[in-house]
Amino acid sequence: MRAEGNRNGSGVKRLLTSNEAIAEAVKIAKPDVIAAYPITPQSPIVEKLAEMVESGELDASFVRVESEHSAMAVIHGAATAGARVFTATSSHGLAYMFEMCWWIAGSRLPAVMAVATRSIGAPWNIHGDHTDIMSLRDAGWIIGMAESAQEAFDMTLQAFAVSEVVNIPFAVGIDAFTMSHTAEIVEIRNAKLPERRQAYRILPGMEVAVNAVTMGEARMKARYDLAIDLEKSAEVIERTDGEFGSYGGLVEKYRLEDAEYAVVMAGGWCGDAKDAIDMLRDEGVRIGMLRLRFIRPFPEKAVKELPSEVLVVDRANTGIKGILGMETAACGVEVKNVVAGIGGLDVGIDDFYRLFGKFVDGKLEKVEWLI
Amino acid sequence: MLTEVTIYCRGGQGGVTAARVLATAAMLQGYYSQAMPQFGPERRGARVNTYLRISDRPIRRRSVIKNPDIVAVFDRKIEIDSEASVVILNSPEPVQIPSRTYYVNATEIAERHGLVNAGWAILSAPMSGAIARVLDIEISALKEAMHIELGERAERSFKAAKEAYEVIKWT
Amino acid sequence: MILPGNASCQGCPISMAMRCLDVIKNPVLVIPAGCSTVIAGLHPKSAMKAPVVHVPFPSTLAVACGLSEAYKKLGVEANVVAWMGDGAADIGFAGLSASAARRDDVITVVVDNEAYMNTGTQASLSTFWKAKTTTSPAGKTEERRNLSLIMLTHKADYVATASVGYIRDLRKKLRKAGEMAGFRFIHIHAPCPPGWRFPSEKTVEVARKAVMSGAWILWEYDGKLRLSKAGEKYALKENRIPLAEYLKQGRFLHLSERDIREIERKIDEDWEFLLRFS
Amino acid sequence: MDLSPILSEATVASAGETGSWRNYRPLVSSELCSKCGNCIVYCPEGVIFEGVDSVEIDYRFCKGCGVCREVCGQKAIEMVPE
Repeated sequence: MRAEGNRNGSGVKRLLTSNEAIAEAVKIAKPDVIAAYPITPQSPIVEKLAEMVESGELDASFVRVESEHSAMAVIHGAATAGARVFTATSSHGLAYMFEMCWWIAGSRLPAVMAVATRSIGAPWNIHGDHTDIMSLRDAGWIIGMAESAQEAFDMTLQAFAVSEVVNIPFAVGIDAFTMSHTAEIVEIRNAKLPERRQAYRILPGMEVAVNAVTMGEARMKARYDLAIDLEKSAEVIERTDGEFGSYGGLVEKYRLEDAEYAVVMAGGWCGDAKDAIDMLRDEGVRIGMLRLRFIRPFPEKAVKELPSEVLVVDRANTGIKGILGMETAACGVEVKNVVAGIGGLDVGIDDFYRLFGKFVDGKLEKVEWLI
Repeated sequence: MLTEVTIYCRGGQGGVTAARVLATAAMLQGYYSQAMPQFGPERRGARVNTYLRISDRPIRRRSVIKNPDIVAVFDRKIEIDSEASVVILNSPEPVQIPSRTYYVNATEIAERHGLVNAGWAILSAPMSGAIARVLDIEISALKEAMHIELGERAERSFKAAKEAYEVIKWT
Repeated sequence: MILPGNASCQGCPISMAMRCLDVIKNPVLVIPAGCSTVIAGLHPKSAMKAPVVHVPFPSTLAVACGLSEAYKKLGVEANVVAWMGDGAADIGFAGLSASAARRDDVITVVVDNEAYMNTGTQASLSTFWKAKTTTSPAGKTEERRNLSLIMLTHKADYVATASVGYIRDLRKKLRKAGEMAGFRFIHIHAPCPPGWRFPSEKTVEVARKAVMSGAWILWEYDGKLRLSKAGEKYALKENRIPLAEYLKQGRFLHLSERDIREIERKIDEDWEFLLRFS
Repeated sequence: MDLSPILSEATVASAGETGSWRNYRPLVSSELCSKCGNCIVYCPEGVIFEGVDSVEIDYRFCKGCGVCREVCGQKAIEMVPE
C-alpha cells in the first residue's frame, strides 16, 4: 500500500506528539535559559529539552527548579538579563506560578511558555480541559491555542518572534493528552528566528531599578500600556502568520463563508468538531466554525462578523457559563453556550454531530452542560 | 480511507511503542497517521488501550476510537469488548470468535529474541510485525520505522517483528 | 552603594548593611518585598547606585538564578546578590534551599530583624521565643528557626553569620563572598529600633549585646566552620555579658527571671550544637 | 514602548531631603575627634565624611538617629535639639 498524501511541504516529516513538536521548535529557537518543574502532561517537553541540552544539540542552560513558581521566576530573571527563555507547565503548575506570570508580563519581558492544558483540581484530574490556561487571561499574556502537533510546532516558533517584538510573554496551549501525548505527522519547517530583542535589559553598572514601588498613576499607566500593546499584538500575529505556517492569524475560519450557523471553539477538539460539521454540510446544513487560535488578544473583529446563530463550545467555565461563551457575548454577539469535556471527558465526532444538530434545530438552552 | 486500530494490552507490554512504530511506518509509506496512548497514569500490568489511525487524508479527529476497524490484543486474558471485524491476537493457537481473526505467538517470539523486561515479554516488536502485515505495511517501512522510533534497540526488535510478520496466520 | 536621602527609618540596620555592598564588584541586586524594597527607592527614584531587580517574595533566589545563568550564557561579568529579609527567607525557603542545593552562582544576604517589619512587626520563623510581635502579643510560643545552620547543612560554598554591630567583620565577609564563586550565604543580624522597641541610636549597641551575650553567634564556613574573631571569645560562657542586658528591648520587657534563664539555656544549647560542626 | 512606569533612576534624595526628619543634630567636636572612622562606617545614611580636622556631616540628609554618637569612642559627638 502506498499513498502520497503527506508528501507536500519542504521540511522533514516526523511523527511527533505535540509535546515533542514543541521541544523541536524550541530547539530551533535556541533559547539561552530553560527552567522547568515536571507536571503531567507537560513533562515530556522539558525531558526532551533536557536531553537535547545534555547531548549538546541545544546550547542552553537548563535549570532544574523545585517548583513552577521558581520555573517562572528563573526565566523572569534570565529574561531581565537579556536571555531568550522558555518554560512549560500545566494545571496546578500554572496555578502555582500564577504570581510570577503577572510579574513577567508586567515587566514587559518576552518569554515563551507551553501549557499542556489540563484540569485544575479538586478533585484530582490529570486530563484535558481549558480551565488552567483560561486563568491566565487577566495576567497580560498572549494566549494561543493550537489544534494539531503541526500548529503547536509553528505557534511555538511564532511565539518567540511575536513576544520579542511586542515585549509580552506568550503562552502556547495544547490540549492534555489528546495533543500532548498523541503522535501526528509534523513537518519540521526550516524557520529562522531573528536575534533576541527586548525593550530593556538589566546589566551590571546600570544605576537603574526595575519594578520599584509605584505611587500615583505609574502602575495604572503600566497596566494600560500592557492592555493596549496586547491588543496591538494582533497586528504582529497576523503579519507573521505566513512565516510559521498559514493559519489565518487570530482565527481559522472553517466553512464559514456562506454559513448560517457558526460554532466557536478553541483547541485540540476542533478537529472532531470539523468532521461533524462536514457531516452536517453533507446534509445541506450551512454550518461552519470560527476556531479561536488566540484567546488573548481576543479576536473581537472576527467574532463580530459571525452570522446571527452562534454556538460557543467551552472547555472551561466561570460560574455556570463557559468562558469563551462569556468572552464572545462580551463582543455584543448573541450566543448559545455549551460547556463540555471538563476533566478530559471525551467528546467525539458523534457527540459534536448531535450537539450541532440540536443547535441547528433551535433546541439548545442559552447555557447547557454536556454531562 | 481511514483505518482505526485499537490495541488492547497491559502496561509495560509495549502497546504504545507498537502504535508509534506502525504510525511511523505508515507515514513512511506516504500516509497520514496518528498514535494515541490511553490517557492517564500508566501502571505496569494494568489494562491500557492504545489507538492508531492511518488515512490517505489528514487526520483531524483526536477523540478516542469507539468503533475500531481492527483490534489487536496483546494478552488473551483481556476481554474483547469490541465488534471490530478484524482481530489480531497474541495466541499460540487459533481462537474461534466471530471476527476474522489473525493469531501469532508473540510472547514466544519475544522471549526467544530476548525481548523481556523484569519478567515481562515486551510484545511491541512481534505485535507491530503482525499488525503491519494485516495493515499491508511493507516490511522495509516497518524496519525503517523501528530504527526511527527505537534507535539502537531496533535491530533485535526488527528480527522479532519480521518473524511475526512472516508467521502470522488467520483462522 | 545606597545613596543618602533614602526612605530607611532612623537608625536602620538594613541601610547600614546595604552600605557595605560597595565591597562587591559588578553587583546586580534582587530585592523581594520587605523594608529593603522601600529603602532601595520608590518609583521613579532608586536609592541604589547599582541595578536593582524588584521581585515578589518567594521568587527571589530563582530570579537571581535566572539572572546569573543568563549573564554566564551571555558572557556578562556580574555578581548577583539576592538581598532579602527573614520574611522572604520564610516564604521563599523552598527556592532558597533549591538554589543552595544547585549551587547557583549567587550571593544571598538575609538581613534578619526577627519579624515581618515592613507589614508591621508580625512574628517570623526567626522571631525569638517569647518575643512580642503583633501576631504574638503575649510572646512567641515557638522557637526561632536557625536559618544559617540550615544553609550550612546544604554545604553551600560559603556561609557566614554577621551583625551590623560588627560592620568591619560584615564588610570582610561580604568582600570574601564577592571574590568567590558559587552559592554564598550571609545571615546578618539586624536589630530594628521600631520593631524591637528601642531608641534609634541603640542599633549598634543592641546588635553588639546580642553577640556579647551569646544570643547571636558570629561564624563562617568555607569548607570548614570557624568562629569569627569578633565574637569567638563568647564561646566561653564566663566572657558573656548577662543576657538581661541584651533583652532590654520593648519586645522582651514582659519576661520573667525564669524566662530569661530558659532563654539562656537555649542559647547554651545553640552554642553546643553549632560547635559540633567545627 | 514607554518604560517610565517600570524603571527608576538612581538618585540622592529618593525620599527627599531627609534632614528634615531630624529632632536632634549631631555636632562633632574637632578637638575630640580622632577621625577613627567609626561613625563613618556605622552611619546608616552614609552622610558622614572625613574632613580636614574632624569628620563632617551632610545635614541635608542626616536623619538624626544618633548612632554616630553611640559608636564614637572619643565621645566627640553630641546630639543637640534642633
